[in-house]
Amino acid sequence: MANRVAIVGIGQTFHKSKRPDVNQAEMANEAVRAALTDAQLGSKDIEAVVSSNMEPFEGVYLPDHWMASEMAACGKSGFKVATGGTSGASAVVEAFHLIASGLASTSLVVGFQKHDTGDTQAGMTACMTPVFGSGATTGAISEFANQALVYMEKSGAKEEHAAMVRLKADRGACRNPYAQLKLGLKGVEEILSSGYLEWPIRILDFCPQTCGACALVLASEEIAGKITRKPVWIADTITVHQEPFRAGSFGDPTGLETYSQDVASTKLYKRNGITNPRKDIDMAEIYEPSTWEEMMHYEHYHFCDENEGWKLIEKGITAIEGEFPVNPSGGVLSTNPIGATPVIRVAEAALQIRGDAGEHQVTRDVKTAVATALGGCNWTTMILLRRSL
Amino acid sequence: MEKEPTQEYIQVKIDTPRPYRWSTGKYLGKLYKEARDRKKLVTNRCTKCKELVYPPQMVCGRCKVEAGQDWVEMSDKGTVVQYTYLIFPRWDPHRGEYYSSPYPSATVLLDSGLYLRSRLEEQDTKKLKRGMRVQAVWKEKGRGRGQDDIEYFRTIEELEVGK
Amino acid sequence: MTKKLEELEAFVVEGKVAIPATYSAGTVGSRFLIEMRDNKRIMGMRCSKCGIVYVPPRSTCESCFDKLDEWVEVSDTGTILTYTVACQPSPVLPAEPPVIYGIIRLDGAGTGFVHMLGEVKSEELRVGMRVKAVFKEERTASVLDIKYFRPLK
Amino acid sequence: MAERVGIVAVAQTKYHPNRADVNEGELVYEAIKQVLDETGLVYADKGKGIDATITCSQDMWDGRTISNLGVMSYVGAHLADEDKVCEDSINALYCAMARILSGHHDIVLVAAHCKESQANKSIVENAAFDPIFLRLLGLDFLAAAAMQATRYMHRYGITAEQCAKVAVKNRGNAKNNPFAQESLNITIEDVLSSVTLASPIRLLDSKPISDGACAMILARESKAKKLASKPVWILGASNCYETHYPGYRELADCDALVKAARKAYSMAGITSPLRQIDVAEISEEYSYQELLWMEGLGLCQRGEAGKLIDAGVTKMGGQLPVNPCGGMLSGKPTVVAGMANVAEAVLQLRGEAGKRQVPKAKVALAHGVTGICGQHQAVIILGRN
Repeated sequence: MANRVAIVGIGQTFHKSKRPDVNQAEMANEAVRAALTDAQLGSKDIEAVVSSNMEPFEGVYLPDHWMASEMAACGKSGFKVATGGTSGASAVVEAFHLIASGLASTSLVVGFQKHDTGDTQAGMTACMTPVFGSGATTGAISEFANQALVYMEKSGAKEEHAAMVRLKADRGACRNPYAQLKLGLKGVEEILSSGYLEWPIRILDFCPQTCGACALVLASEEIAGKITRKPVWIADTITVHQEPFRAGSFGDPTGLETYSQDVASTKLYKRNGITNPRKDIDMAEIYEPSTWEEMMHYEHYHFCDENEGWKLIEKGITAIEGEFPVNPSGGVLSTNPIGATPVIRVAEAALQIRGDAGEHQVTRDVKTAVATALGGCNWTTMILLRRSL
Repeated sequence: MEKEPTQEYIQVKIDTPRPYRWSTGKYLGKLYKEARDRKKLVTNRCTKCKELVYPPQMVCGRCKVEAGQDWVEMSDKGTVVQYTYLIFPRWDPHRGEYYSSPYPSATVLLDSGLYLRSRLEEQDTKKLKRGMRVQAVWKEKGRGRGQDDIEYFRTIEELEVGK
Repeated sequence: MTKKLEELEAFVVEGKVAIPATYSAGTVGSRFLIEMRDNKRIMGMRCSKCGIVYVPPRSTCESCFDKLDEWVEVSDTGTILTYTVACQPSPVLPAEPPVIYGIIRLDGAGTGFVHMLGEVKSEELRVGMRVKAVFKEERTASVLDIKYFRPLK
Repeated sequence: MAERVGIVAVAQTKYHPNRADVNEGELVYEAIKQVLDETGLVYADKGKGIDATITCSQDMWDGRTISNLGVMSYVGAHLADEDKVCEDSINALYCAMARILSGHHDIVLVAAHCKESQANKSIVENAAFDPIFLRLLGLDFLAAAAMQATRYMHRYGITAEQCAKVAVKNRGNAKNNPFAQESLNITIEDVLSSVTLASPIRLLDSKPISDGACAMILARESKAKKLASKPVWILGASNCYETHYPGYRELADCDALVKAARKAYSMAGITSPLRQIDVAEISEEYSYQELLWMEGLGLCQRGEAGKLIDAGVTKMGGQLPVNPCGGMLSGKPTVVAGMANVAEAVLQLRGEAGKRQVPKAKVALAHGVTGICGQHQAVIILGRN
């Protein structure tokens, strides 16, 4: 029988576009210290450290080695994982298994990305090698642009709905002390007058580039019982990768594709007795690099029926005070240190369960929450959290 | 956390490019050879699911079995399914410079059933539309770079067939 | 239906990944580099709990994980802990080979400082040799503001 | 107590200086195809086949962000669970082991690849050094290892001849290993007269550039017994980091390895490693490392490894043969090496190691190392019973 695993410490940096005052290791250290403080543990209490980061972004090979001391990893077990955007969630998954297996009784998850170092979009473009042809390497923004076009046509969503997603994100971000982009937007008109990055993706439809780190302390039931009154239990995790879509990585104009989000959520819900996600889960922190992606994900994660994602945003269902809040933290649209982003999703969902999210605590009482991540060519990792098991 | 602006922070700039010699592998190599020698795009059809595997590959990722060597020649005409165009130049990691292609990027559904990401000759974005018919224009010189041997797709005047 | 399998051949595509990077030295690293540039001083960071003096300085103690902020100046002379003579050309070497690397425990420091050695013949090198930093005339707040360490005469 | 984890199939490619004829996927599939054929397993949902895949590769070596994109089709990742570990591949096995011991997975495929030939070793390795204090100095793993070798030899009186003996032994052992990239009939004098790369490391003290892949299937005890007639059990496993900056460390010791070994031994019930272990596969990118890592592994006292090689303890027929396959010195790619060591250990324990078989091997040690001067160390203890 597997050991139960709880999140007992949560820490993140204040996320910013530039951090000249710290090197990458020191930045991660801020999150590690915050998580240890939150867990009321010392660095010596940690047995294993699992980290996540994408090396070509900062041009550091084995960054976990450079940063080992700052991540409290010296003399400890651990390794780094990388699966693209899902990296941070992969780290949570492996740290979870390390404890569930009994190989460790405490583990630290550290996700980080220092975007002022390199060129993130270029780093992403390099996920195809030139052997496949430069026509194929158009970068992430093009992928999301194509996807937005497909979604608009298929679902009837309008640019206004995308703007509403940004507005919701901004309202959350303005209440979240750690968020990067806090625009104080007044209404959708302001967003609809922002320029295009790549048709039809506006600057405000897309996530920013962020320097930041996030750390979690995971512990076995035995340890968790001793150190915290508010453990957040990792009830289940699931990872689903998939082949690139026939017509590009994210958008599907063909209607032929199965989405990893669909497969992952269907399995996860079935395993955990979730029949009506919006009822059985109290809130979600999802990985939405673009406003359009958020609306599509509502559908792929079965928060609503097909082609109805934009209606959730229109009706305010996913707002902080809504029936099913999604990304009250401001989400990826407000803060995106890629290696850390999925860890932040888990951290924010856990804070909601603890009731410690401060000004962005949702209205609904959160007993169950789900955190998701998006990476690779539409790969998915989901982590289900509960207040009690 | 905010530091006073007078503090001088040192930045260490490092821009050593990392050279690589990537192999196409055997299956993609076939596409390279046909493109170079015959200006033809070929790929293999999975012998199990009968779908085109692209780029050509030894294994069909969807069926998770060896795809076999049922080589199929692609038609050079197709229909634009999606397009997008760059507004800001972006850093191209493989060139090591800012790169702004004047050519819009499109997903073209070739008549032989393959979705292909390529560039369009038409630079006037007002003239771009989904469903427009296009034909591959091959490079005359310097072929041997696989799919990149197609310079771009040019717009052709013809009725949409079979749609 | 059995088709004769073709003999397939791979192509090799030569290319590169070139994404320039700008690394922040951070508050602690910047001060270290600026002191070398402006004052030709080598600064260390002392852990008041463990007593270890780190050179180069760091913001977290390796041993007790405490935050560090006690700056101390260390000597520009020290003792070689180990060394190597890199003899073969490599695209990353800062000079034509041979390039001599060493780890030097500076007087006053508790750790070894990794740098280059110069004005010395390979056969004269030995662990325990006393050396002194030679600073460049033109300094840019880089670890290379020290040209190398030379033997103390 | 949880069910044990068994290794039910292993496969390696023949290691080669330049596999330009295949891409990463085709390379790793050469190994994967063998383990699938051997077990008859297919990629499928829980209970019916492989539950998850752990891959191991490095973006910096592949020249590709998210390097597992290049192998995903070949490892059955479509609509399935996959993760990528970015250390030496022995850690991917550790990760897979956790997946099984946690009770969440029954059967896990692990696959690693690296094509050293397609990148520039010095440039890739230089990128691993702290960019503020170390990288501009132009260090690579060779230069750092050479400083470790100097320190180790100075501190404990290890001689260049003793290091050369490792090179002679391993390159000779490689003659018996069909997967080895190269085997050489060389003498100590040949090693000592080969060109110096970075003193004291000479050409024949170091490994050649190598391409290759390794694949393995791990399963929980009940499944393993059905899948293989001779499953090999993971008795203990651990890994450990130490600090990055080489000047902060005593390079002549290897604390990370001491800790990793101690943990793996305690899981496996090993108290006297030299006596209880029958064969060891140790990653030695440079000849001195086999000696230094033996000390870290507690196979002898600190500074005593030279005596062991002098006495022939680690040669074929000795008390504890080390690297019967020829080791990294005979050509094994970085990243893949640790898993290749496990694969060799499995063959030894199954009694299927052919001409390099160590008689009556019942307990084997496999070691893997990542980073500068052995900054990250991992140990797995395997047993037949």
